[in-house]
Amino acid sequence: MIQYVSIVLMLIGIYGLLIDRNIIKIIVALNIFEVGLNIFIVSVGFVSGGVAPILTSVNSNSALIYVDPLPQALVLTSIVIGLGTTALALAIARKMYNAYNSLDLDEIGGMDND
Amino acid sequence: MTNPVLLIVVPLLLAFLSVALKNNKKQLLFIAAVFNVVGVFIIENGSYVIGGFRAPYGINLNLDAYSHLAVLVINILFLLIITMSNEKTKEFSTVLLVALAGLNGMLLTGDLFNLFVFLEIVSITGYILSTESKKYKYSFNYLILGTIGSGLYLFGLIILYAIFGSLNMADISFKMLSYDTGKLVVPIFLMFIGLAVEAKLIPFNGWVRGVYGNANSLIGSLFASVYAGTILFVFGRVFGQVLVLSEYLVAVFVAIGVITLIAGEVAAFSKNKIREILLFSSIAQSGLVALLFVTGLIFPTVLQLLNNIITKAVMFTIAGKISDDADTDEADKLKGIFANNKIIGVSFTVSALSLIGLPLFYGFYSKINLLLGLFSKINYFVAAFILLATIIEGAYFIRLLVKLWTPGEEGKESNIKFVTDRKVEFDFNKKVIAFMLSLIILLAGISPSLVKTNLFAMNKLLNEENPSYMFELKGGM
Amino acid sequence: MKRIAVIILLGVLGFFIFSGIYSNEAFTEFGNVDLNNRVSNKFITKSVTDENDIVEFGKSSNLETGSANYVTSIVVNYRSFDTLGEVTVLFISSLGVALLLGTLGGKLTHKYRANFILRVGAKTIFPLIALTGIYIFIHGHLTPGGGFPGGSMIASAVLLLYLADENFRAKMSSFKLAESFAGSLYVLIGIFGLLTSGYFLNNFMNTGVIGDLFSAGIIPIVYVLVGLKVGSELTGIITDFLKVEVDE
Amino acid sequence: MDFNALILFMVFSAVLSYLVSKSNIKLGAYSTILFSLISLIILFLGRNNIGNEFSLLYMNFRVTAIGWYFSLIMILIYSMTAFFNPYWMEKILYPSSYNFLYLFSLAATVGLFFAADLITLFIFWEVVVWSSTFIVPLGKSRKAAVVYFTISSIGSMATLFAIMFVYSKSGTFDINEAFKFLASEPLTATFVFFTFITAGLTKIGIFPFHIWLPLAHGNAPHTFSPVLSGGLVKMGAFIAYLSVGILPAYKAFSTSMTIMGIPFQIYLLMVLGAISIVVGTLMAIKQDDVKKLIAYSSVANGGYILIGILMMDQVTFAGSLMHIFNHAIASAAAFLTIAAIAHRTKTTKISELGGMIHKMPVSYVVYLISIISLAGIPPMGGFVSKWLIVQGLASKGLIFIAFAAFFGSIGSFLYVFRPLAGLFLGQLAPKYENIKPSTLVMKIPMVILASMSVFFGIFPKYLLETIGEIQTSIGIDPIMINGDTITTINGVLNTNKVAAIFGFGFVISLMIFLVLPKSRKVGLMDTYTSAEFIYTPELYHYANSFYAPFERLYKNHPSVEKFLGKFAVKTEELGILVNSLFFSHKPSVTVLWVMAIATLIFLGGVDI
Repeated sequence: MIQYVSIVLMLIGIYGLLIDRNIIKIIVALNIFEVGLNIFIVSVGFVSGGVAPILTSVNSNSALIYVDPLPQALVLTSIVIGLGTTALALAIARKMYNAYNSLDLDEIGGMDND
Repeated sequence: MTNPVLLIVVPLLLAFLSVALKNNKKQLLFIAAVFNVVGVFIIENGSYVIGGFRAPYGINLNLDAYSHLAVLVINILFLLIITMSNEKTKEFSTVLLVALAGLNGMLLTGDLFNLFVFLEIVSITGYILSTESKKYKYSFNYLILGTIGSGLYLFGLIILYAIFGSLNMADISFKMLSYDTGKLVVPIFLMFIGLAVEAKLIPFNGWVRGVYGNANSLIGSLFASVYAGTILFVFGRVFGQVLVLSEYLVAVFVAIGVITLIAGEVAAFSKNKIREILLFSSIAQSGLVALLFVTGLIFPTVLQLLNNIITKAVMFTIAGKISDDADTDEADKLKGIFANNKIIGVSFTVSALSLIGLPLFYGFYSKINLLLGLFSKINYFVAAFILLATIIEGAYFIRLLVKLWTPGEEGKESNIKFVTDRKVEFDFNKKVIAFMLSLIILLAGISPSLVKTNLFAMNKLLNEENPSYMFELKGGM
Repeated sequence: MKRIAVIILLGVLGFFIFSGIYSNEAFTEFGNVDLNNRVSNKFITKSVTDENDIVEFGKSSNLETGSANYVTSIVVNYRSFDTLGEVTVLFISSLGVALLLGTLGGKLTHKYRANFILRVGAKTIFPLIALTGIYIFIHGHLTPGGGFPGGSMIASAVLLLYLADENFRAKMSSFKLAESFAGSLYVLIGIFGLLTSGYFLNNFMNTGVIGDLFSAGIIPIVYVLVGLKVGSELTGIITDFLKVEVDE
Repeated sequence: MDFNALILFMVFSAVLSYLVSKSNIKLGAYSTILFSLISLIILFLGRNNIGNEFSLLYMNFRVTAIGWYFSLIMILIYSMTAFFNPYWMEKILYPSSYNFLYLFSLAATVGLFFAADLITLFIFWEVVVWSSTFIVPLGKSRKAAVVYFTISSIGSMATLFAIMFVYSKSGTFDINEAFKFLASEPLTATFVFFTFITAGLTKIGIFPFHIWLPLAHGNAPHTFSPVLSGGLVKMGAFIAYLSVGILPAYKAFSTSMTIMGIPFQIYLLMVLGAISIVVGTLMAIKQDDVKKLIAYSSVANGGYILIGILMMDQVTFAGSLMHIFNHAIASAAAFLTIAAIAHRTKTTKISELGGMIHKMPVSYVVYLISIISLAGIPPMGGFVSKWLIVQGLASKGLIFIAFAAFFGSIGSFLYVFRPLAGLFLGQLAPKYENIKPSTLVMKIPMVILASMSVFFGIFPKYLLETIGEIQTSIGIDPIMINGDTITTINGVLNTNKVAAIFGFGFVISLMIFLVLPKSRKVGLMDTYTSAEFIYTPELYHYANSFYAPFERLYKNHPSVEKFLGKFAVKTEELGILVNSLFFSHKPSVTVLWVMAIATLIFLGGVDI
């Protein structure tokens, strides 16, 4: 179920990208997309009945059923990359606001009038 | 030194150091570039694992003939471009160092997820470099599209992981051979979108015009040459060698390539600004290279790719410099600009003619090779489209060259008095390197066997008919 | 109208993605994953280089990776190159933010004087948060977490101090040095591994018994560096955002 | 001297000439004369090389009789035109590059004619195209260069496709071997025939590819127009020869439908040739600019040449080969006289000139001879070759084609007369009262070329014997010539007698001219209407709107130029459309495309 939801989340993010003209909203939509993607990644590694992939004094044996740790490692990378791009996007958004005095892409204007 | 990982980590180390050593950033960049150029001649082919864990489990770097050639060319071009536009590198030295590391990483890595990481590194450096023009709306567009693209790439990759349980290129490639690839349309196409956004394939490339069209001499040539070259080499790796494509997807990708080729050339034909002409020509060339890779032609495609990136390095540097100095890059306002800059003009001309694929220039050699390849695969229609594109390409490049060389009104003889008032001063570095590159293009065109035996000693491997990409899964130095 | 058209398009697309993914019987359904079909199988038994049948907490020792946390073993050992790339992504984006916003004036958006409670509270909480952060990245191989969460915590602690203490703001440039230092050391550790054992980022230290604090070879060292680096980079990003435009 | 040395010499002479020009422009220009003359002599004396094969780099060459013949014409035209180069050095923007490209394109043409494999052929073909493309914009039109290059590359790309196609089927690039398999595959042969010959059609300027000729020939630097018209156009004839002579066209098409005994594929091209004759003639009549006029006459003559070559028989083919030579020297000479006039007057428009006979009598005579030869009027060489072509056509009963040929001959009287009357005869405009005659160096090539036209008109056997040898070498019956009597199936031509008759007529008219009282010369300004002084006497010069009534007959003719112009505009609009469809500053546009395309692809590729 959560896997379906994650794909739907991604589509919602894309919907936001298609509809919104406000730069900040576009960045938010992008983040929704990324969250959906990250949930999908994690969900791919889920094993029903599996335990968290850490050896502890309780789950002390590798013969137990663990969930796939690899997607979790990947999602960590993916999150950090998402953070980096979001930070950069926000910085560019601020510069855009300074330069064009607007956050609306329609108001900022098209290709040929710069 | 034989481990190619140093090509990635040494620039990275210097990048980290450059934050502390603020005053010597430029020198560090230069050192890294020179180090890498020397390095590519020392490294030895093979599969290198990171951290000592064998290949499908750990990450490995794969240095075979293909990636060796790629890093060779990309590193040399990188060095040449930063030397040509030496005066502009200071502000972005650290970014460029990271970019150098990322580009090498993309070319060398043997792991699809690691490729995603390096793709992101390179894209982010691209976003930052694109802000140089202060046209932030285009940078923003680039960033959003790039992020969505790589997000979709990751989406597709994870689906592949769920199916094959591996992220390693060779492993996936091996497993795909015994798999009905017709069922993989969704993941592979999602991955394709991710690379297509960066590889400038129509209609995934809305960012290109704004970013390339406003780039200065350094950034324009880096984008059009080094970045584009890398992404296309990677495209060839992933879609030409690693992933086994179903016939349906091959047809789709070829169609997208053909559309990109023709639409790019037609759009370039309708343009007057030099950089816009060049950028649309770049788009068209990307489409050409992508479709050739997908049809399984490796060797001729690499030749054509080299033709594109070497010539674009020269032309974008010149166009960017003209635009920086003359405040415009509209060909109509720059009539006869080469009359006062003959060496630069000759370099630009040679590059343009090579790109069209005229004989005596290197481009002819690559064009003949790719046509031979296509005809041997009975791909007559694609060949016909390529020739059609060549006609359009020839028309607008000759139109541009004629404008830039011979000023004059229609009906009056071309005369020095019609030359534009705008002045462009080319510095020594640009003149020497641009001229040197055009000499190489000329030499390679007059005697391709020279190139073939020296640079392409590896052509045997490239030439082999190996639709899937396999190598020995081994570790160690 | 446009919205409806977009919704319909995305609905169709979603339908195809769903059917494309789930009609493929090789795509294992949610929860039915068999790790034996995946490379992760070897990560669980830690037998990529040496064959192990079973790994036991507190007993097995001198394994190829000594981390009790499998995710950490992947992040710092098996796929350590990704982590280096990840750090680089953060590095480059903080650099990009600095390039974009760093030229702005160095003042806070809102001029205010931090009130008493903030100042005292910050000074009290700062060591606690910082300590927790440090704890998290030092124990990254044993417990959930690691360099990235730990680093973020340190960044939040520093941010608190930044908001509370005006004198502290002047000293922010030292974070750049920390960032540079940590990053360079990370790479140098990798190169050291290359020189000593032939593999970049090789775990050149002995691993102990799984579950001990000093059991994971280079993992804690790397995580400390990653934590420092992430902390200083996030701090840098936030401080850059707090700057205001100066009219020129 | 071996011909590989010749080609190397020609390439290096181009570089050398560039270097010389860098130090001294004039010297560089003279060096082009010297080098091209040396090449001419080497080639002429090296006839014993025919049959030799040699290689340079990756290119292979084979000296054939017909290649030698074409090369000789080419170098002759280049070397004669080179005499004009010194006078244009100051006027041309890049003199050293001009000299380099001039000799370099010459070297490339020779390489083309000696090519032994198709790749070599194509390489030199393209080299000629791009090297000449860069000379054209130095003249009056930038657009001309673009049109020239574009039309040429339409042809060369089609030919490249054919070359690659043939290679993929036969596995060889060797000209003699590659096409052999086509003899038994008529359908493939039809395809290859049409694609391969396209380059030739574009170069000769066959309808509908003729539009570049008036643009490029008419606007190129005056010293390059003769080369374009007299020389480079003939490369197209060479390709046409390859497509019927080497490509076994008649053998391959032996089973296909025939029209008047000619396979329809070949007949179709002949019709195009016939249309070129008609269009070229009609358009030439309209032209006010002499250079454009001669360019259109080249279109018409190209039609004759193409038709003759396509016949590949005893008479017509010989006539065509001879016409290649005659047209080359005559049109080169005509362009040279125009260059000589333009050198002094700075214009080539008939309506702006007049009475040049008083100032430049030598140019007048040369022009007269050449244009008569172009029009195919006895006793010049052009008459003999056109006679042969028409004879050949008539003997095969190709009525429509022969009619076009006749039409061309009659129409040519009209366009020949226009510049003759308007430019050389009539009143001299006052502003040209003080111009000097052309220089001695300029007169040399003009006189040589004109006397060749006369000589080969009276003694065609020296030419036809060579042509006969070529015919033998490629396996068709040689033209029958005995003394100066040419024998064809339904006619005999003794050129000496023709020349004698015309000489007799000339003497009589000269006597009448001398005996009759002299007409009084009226100055151009010596005119008035109703006591009102005329300020623009040029408009009253009879050369103004010379054929106005005649032109009205086909004023609103459809034109390929307009069509292609529209095509270019459409392409541009398509480009703008591409631009606005795909390229925006808004991410949503591209994201929408991505999603739409993805949906489309999944629709076709996902099993539901």
